[in-house]
Amino acid sequence: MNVLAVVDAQTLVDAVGLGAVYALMAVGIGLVFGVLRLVNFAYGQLVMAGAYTLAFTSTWPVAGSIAACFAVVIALSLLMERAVFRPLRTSSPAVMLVTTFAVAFLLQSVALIVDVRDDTIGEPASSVAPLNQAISLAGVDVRKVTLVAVGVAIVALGLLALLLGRTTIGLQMRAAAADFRTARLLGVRADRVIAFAVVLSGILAAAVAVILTVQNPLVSPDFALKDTIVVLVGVVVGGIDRLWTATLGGFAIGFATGVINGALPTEQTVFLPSAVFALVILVLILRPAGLFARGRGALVERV
Amino acid sequence: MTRRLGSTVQLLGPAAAIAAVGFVATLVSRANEIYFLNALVSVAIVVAIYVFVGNSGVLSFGQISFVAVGAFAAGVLTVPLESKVGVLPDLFPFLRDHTVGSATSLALAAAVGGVLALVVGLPLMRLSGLAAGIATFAVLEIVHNLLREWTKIGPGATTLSLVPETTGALQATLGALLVVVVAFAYQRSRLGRLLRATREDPAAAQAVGVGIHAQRLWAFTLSGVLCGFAGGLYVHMLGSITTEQVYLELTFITLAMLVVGGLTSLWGAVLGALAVSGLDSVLGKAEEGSFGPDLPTGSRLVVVGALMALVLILRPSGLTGGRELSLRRRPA
Amino acid sequence: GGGATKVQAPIIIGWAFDSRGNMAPFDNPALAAARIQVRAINAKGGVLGRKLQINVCDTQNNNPTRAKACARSLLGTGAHVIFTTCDVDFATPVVQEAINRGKLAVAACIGTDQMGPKRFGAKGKLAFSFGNVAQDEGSAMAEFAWRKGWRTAGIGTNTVIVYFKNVTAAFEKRFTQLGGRIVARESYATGANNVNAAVSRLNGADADVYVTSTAFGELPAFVSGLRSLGNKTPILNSWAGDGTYWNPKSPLVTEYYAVTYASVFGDDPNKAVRNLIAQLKKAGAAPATGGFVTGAAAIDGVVTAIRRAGSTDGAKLAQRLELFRRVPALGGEINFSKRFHSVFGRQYRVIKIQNGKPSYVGSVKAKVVPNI
Amino acid sequence: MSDARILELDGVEVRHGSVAAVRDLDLHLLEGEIVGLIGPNGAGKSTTLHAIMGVLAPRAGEIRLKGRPLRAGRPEDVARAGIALVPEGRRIFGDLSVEENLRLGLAARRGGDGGSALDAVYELFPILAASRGRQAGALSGGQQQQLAIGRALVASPDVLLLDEPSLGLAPTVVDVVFAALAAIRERGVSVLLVEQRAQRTVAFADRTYVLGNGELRMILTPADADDTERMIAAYLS
Amino acid sequence: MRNLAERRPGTLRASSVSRSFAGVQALDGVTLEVHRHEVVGLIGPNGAGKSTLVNVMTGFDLPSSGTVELEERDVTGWSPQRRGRAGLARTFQHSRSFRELSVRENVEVAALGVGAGPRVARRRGQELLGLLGLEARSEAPAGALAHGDERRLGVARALATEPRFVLLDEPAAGLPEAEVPEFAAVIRAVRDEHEAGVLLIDHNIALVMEVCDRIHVLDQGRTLAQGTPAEIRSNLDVTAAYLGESAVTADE
Ligand SMILES: Nc1ncnc2c1ncn2[C@@H]1O[C@H](COP(=O)(O)OP(=O)(O)OP(=O)(O)O)[C@@H](O)[C@H]1O
Ligand SMILES: Nc1ncnc2c1ncn2[C@@H]1O[C@H](COP(=O)(O)OP(=O)(O)OP(=O)(O)O)[C@@H](O)[C@H]1O
Ligand SMILES: [Mg+2]
Ligand SMILES: [Mg+2]
Repeated sequence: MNVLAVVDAQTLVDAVGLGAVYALMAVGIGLVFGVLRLVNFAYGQLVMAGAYTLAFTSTWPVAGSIAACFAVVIALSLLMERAVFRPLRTSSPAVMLVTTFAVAFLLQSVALIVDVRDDTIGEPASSVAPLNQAISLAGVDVRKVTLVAVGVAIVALGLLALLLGRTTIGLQMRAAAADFRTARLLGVRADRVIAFAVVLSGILAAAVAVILTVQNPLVSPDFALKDTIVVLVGVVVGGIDRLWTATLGGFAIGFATGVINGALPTEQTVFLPSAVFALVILVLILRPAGLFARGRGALVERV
Repeated sequence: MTRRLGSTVQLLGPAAAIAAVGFVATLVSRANEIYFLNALVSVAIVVAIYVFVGNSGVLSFGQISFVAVGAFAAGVLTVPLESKVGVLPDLFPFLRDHTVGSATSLALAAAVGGVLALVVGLPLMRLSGLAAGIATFAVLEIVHNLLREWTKIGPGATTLSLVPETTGALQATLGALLVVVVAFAYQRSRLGRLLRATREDPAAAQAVGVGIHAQRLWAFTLSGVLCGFAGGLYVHMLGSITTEQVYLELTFITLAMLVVGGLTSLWGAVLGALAVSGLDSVLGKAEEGSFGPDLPTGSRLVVVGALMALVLILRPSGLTGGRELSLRRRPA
Repeated sequence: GGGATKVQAPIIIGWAFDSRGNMAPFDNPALAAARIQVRAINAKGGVLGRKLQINVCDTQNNNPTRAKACARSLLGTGAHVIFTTCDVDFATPVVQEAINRGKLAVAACIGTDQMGPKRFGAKGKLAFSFGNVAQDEGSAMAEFAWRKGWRTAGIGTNTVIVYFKNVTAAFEKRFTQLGGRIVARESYATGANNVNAAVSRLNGADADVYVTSTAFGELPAFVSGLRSLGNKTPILNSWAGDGTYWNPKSPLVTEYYAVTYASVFGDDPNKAVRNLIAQLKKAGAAPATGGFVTGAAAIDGVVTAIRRAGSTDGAKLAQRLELFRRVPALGGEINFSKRFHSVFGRQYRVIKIQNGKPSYVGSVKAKVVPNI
Repeated sequence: MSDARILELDGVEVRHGSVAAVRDLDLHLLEGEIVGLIGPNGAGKSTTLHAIMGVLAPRAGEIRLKGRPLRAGRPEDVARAGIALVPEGRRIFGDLSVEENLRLGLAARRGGDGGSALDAVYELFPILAASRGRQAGALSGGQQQQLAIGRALVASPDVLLLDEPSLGLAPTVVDVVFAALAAIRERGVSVLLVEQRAQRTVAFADRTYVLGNGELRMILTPADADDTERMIAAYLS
Repeated sequence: MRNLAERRPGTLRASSVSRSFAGVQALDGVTLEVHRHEVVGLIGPNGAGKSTLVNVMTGFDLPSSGTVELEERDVTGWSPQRRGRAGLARTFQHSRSFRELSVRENVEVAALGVGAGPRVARRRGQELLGLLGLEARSEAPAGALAHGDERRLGVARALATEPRFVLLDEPAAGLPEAEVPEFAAVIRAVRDEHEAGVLLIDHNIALVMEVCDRIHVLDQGRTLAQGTPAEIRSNLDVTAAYLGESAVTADE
């Protein structure tokens, strides 16, 4: 295709980097959806909290700063699970989603208050900045952070696939997702299982926080907000019912954004969102269970 | 007889609440009036969303796009002719050369909202669950993108200014009442009841002859009409509008109002809109120090967010429990 | 009458501003500077024998309902002139309330040509901004680039707001008029996640200078994105990129230029400006960018207009303001015209950040305001 | 058969909102005993089982397992203490495979070899063995019922609660289920069996409680099974 | 035994219907007819394909091959709701009530769904709730019903559409034994008073034997036997595959 001819290797590399970060977020969102049937809109605010932690600790040694970031995000995830997700387990999906809006809104407002330094929006976080340096491979600049993102995404996905598919706790996670009450009736310690999944997704959020602040050092209250929305779209378009398809969806939307941006001349990109979202609608109409879902999959429910 | 009485209460309750807010709006200062108008317009928008989301059980993030086209249609059509060429030079000639009165513009806003909803709903109403949510979200994004970039139909990325400010206390009250009455009539109608059956169990509804697609499409279109109308009220209240004002934030806050009130009832929609916008206004004033000691700046948002989350956590079916207003308490 | 001893009612300036939202970084310093200027003027007896008084109202992140309520309550308390937030889109509800009541609407630092009849029709005659017109700013940046001997430029346009777009467009117009060449045009938008891609491609273009106009999170991403690739080409930004609050510590910001109203780094050539900064610091409101100057300049300008008109009537003030040619004000001379109700022809300070250290490196003025 | 009361309900009242679905219920199971629980629709049978499992909290009274009170609100603890339920409406995991459903039953199993427990179920219900890898949601109604029973059996509980286990089962399979219950009783497991097949239940169980409108109406013994009048009276009033 | 007239006012017919799922042949060339004014029993072991046949006949599933005809019209490609409006009603093996609606509304909506006006719907609702013994619960939300009551509601809802044919998938499951005779009377009333054709699936052999005019036996997706209740009862294949010894002896 001609479009591809316009896309140079540099664009592809950058697109893969963006795709990998989105894939990581997709795993985190998909994992919680997998056990709770809950679309966590506040996922971006976990990333934001991690990024602020990096900003506030940017005078610390890198390792300490990153450790603090993970600690804060995991603690916040657990708090969210305990205070919000747990009471909502039996609620309708709409209620759960809107509650996570409220939580997102709340966390963002808190950030607005916490971020009090002189009259500026945002805090620069730069302890992890060296990861932004590039190594040159065959004339293409590959930033270290891209390699990290791709590596972390692959490893995380692989481990999770093993966990869910091969282990008892993975099976119990899937059961708790499908029917929480019955799972408990069978003796599944659903609280622990869910907390476990939430912690895993928190770990991923922290990793995303580190990766995103490398390239976007200024942390503001709406940090990662847009990304979360884009990833959510990707996840559903890919197929949220399975971790694999959700992740692929996340990757695809990141990668596609990167490539299209590179391929189109500047002045023609203004209507790009319309084109992209029209495509999203088309895919959903043709394959409501997701682009990568097998057949029409879970949709043909037996009556 | 009692049933008739019961259903009257279901309409009169919300209507009385709206009338009360409208009445108070005429008593307060000009500066404070706007908060009451805003609450009434919020009621109109939230009830318009409820018509589809509440009755069908399908979450839509797209309704605000109908509010947006309604607002911009009503706005562009009422900017005074003498200023139009200067302020909106790129408009299509038929938009540039015509200006209508505010009342007409509301009707046109409703029509535009309805037509867009019908066109969009035709393919989209086949979807349910998250796929429907994301597809309707895509509609919001597309409409936003077009309104923001296409200067032949509006001001593009800049503010649409010079819109006559004709939504006063009376107009806002009547407008909100109109939307509530239509919503009530619909939910009592045969179509409304059939749609609610599809909400509870699509397969069983089909088995008794109810076409899911058709029923959802009706409601989606009606909701589009009401959203467009509410958008018209909105722009005539503010006198100006930007695409950002009828986009994500409004989508989230209105959905939150609906869910906080109680997703499945008209009373919930009305109560949620009044409660959240009232709370927001009061806290805003408190931040200013109107009630004794200042709240720290920004705490308004924190409190609103926290209270919304709290209501949903403690009462997931909303303040009204998703029930209509009734004289007796229904045994749980 | 014998009112010499009677205290005259003050002239009330109603100021609707955003204390914590997106516009806070611009509104707060401008307001703080204005307050100091008002105190100074009042100490000298005020204007037309009347004291100035600033009444404020927080629009709370420019929520349109709040903004309108603010405008109405300020007008309700008798404001003669209404000041608004520093973005014309956010300011619109307030401006319309004011001009519909025949009051002068002033913004300290709106940077587009929209604050005036272009946006508000006939009544827009009453709307003015003491910020620079973006076209003027872009043009001045081009003059500076040319003077530095830079002959090729790579442009990165942030498309998210009109002001950003206008600056780079004007730069391009003026730079090519002067004989420069544009070797790359990339665009990105705040929140669209494409700044890194734009950086990668600009890095591939061989230019003497990269020009952009941006703030927000994209600013450090743009700068450190290029530097971490080992690219040392100078970067030139508009007033949006003033200040060091956004500077990442690694890699250090270097070879970075921004044009602005005043240097906040203690080395501004104008003593009055340095004094004002000192006072702001004392008041605990040390400015992060040079934009604060516009707050004081706006007070100066409005006071001059009131003096010349002998009245606070909106129409009379507007008439006087349109006639402003090289009117002195804190931080530089002010020009308005029928076409531009925002300032043009003002002198810009150029700030350079080298190895993380900012300093004033000279001034520049636009010779023409290009049509874009 | 020892005389130890393994499970005991003492003056239990359970409400759904304002409706008292079960009132002042005394009921007990001895070790290795099969006890029936019958009654018209809405009598409160399922409610009783849910109260035992801790899904519903009794408003009054106490439920004891081996003399120790059970805490409401934590069904997983009840399950792990040795009570398994075959719930009304099967409640199998439709998206999981048949084998995965059975493996979930092992969650409450205390020790022992899970694998052999699965094999025993496969032997009892051959159709499950044939469909091991299939998605459970695709099974027919009766097949799902067999899966639900099998899932409770692999937990090897001390007390087995069954809510209408024969529902939707072909007559041949009903025989299999009743035979299996008789067999596990031999291993000392106590069974509380809710059924609509009144006559067969009364004949089969050691004792049968009759519930009506939330209250205990009478207790029948196998001898009453042929007393048609008595049986019908149990359902009326 | 009813006299089966030769000329039928209408027939619901599945002809050579097959349906296979990944690895499972659920239906394999099944032909079955239901005439109005008769009750046909459909029995067979678990997984024989009974529910699948009902799904195919009511449009919730598409046959891999074969056709479904409703009173001489080929309705194979019709949507469920279109068939519903054309007079084909069903219950579900897993009760699917409109849980948040009241019991009364559940029934009324069904009448509205096929085009009745509100007044007619209300009257029909009252009648049917009476017929199935649910009047006392009519204002309760359907989600709060006990399991057996919910199954009865399913029957009431199907009948509220005034169907020409009604397909009942295990309607008596969960009904107390003592109430089965009463329920049998309801089914006969549907045949005789509502003049509908009934296809009855149930594992309660006593009920099936008592109310059915004809019985069709499926096994592994194929027709194993057809005939009068007496013929089926004495069919050894059926006994071996489905009834088992105890059922035969218990009912005798
Ligand atoms: N979730 C609920 N909310 C409100 N009421 C309920 C709920 N579940 C059951 N009930 C009521 O409690 C009473 C007892 O119900 P239960 O399910 O225990 O009866 P059951 O004896 O199991 O009947 P069945 O034989 O039909 O299964 C009934 O009146 C029923 O309507
Ligand atoms: N959607 C489906 N996907 C895969 N297999 C299916 C599906 N629906 C039915 N089957 C299979 O088809 C076969 C027949 O199922 P069906 O539900 O028709 O049986 P049935 O005769 O109704 O049994 P029961 O008496 O247990 O209800 C079963 O093996 C079942 O697993
Ligand atoms: Mg029960
Ligand atoms: Mg079946």
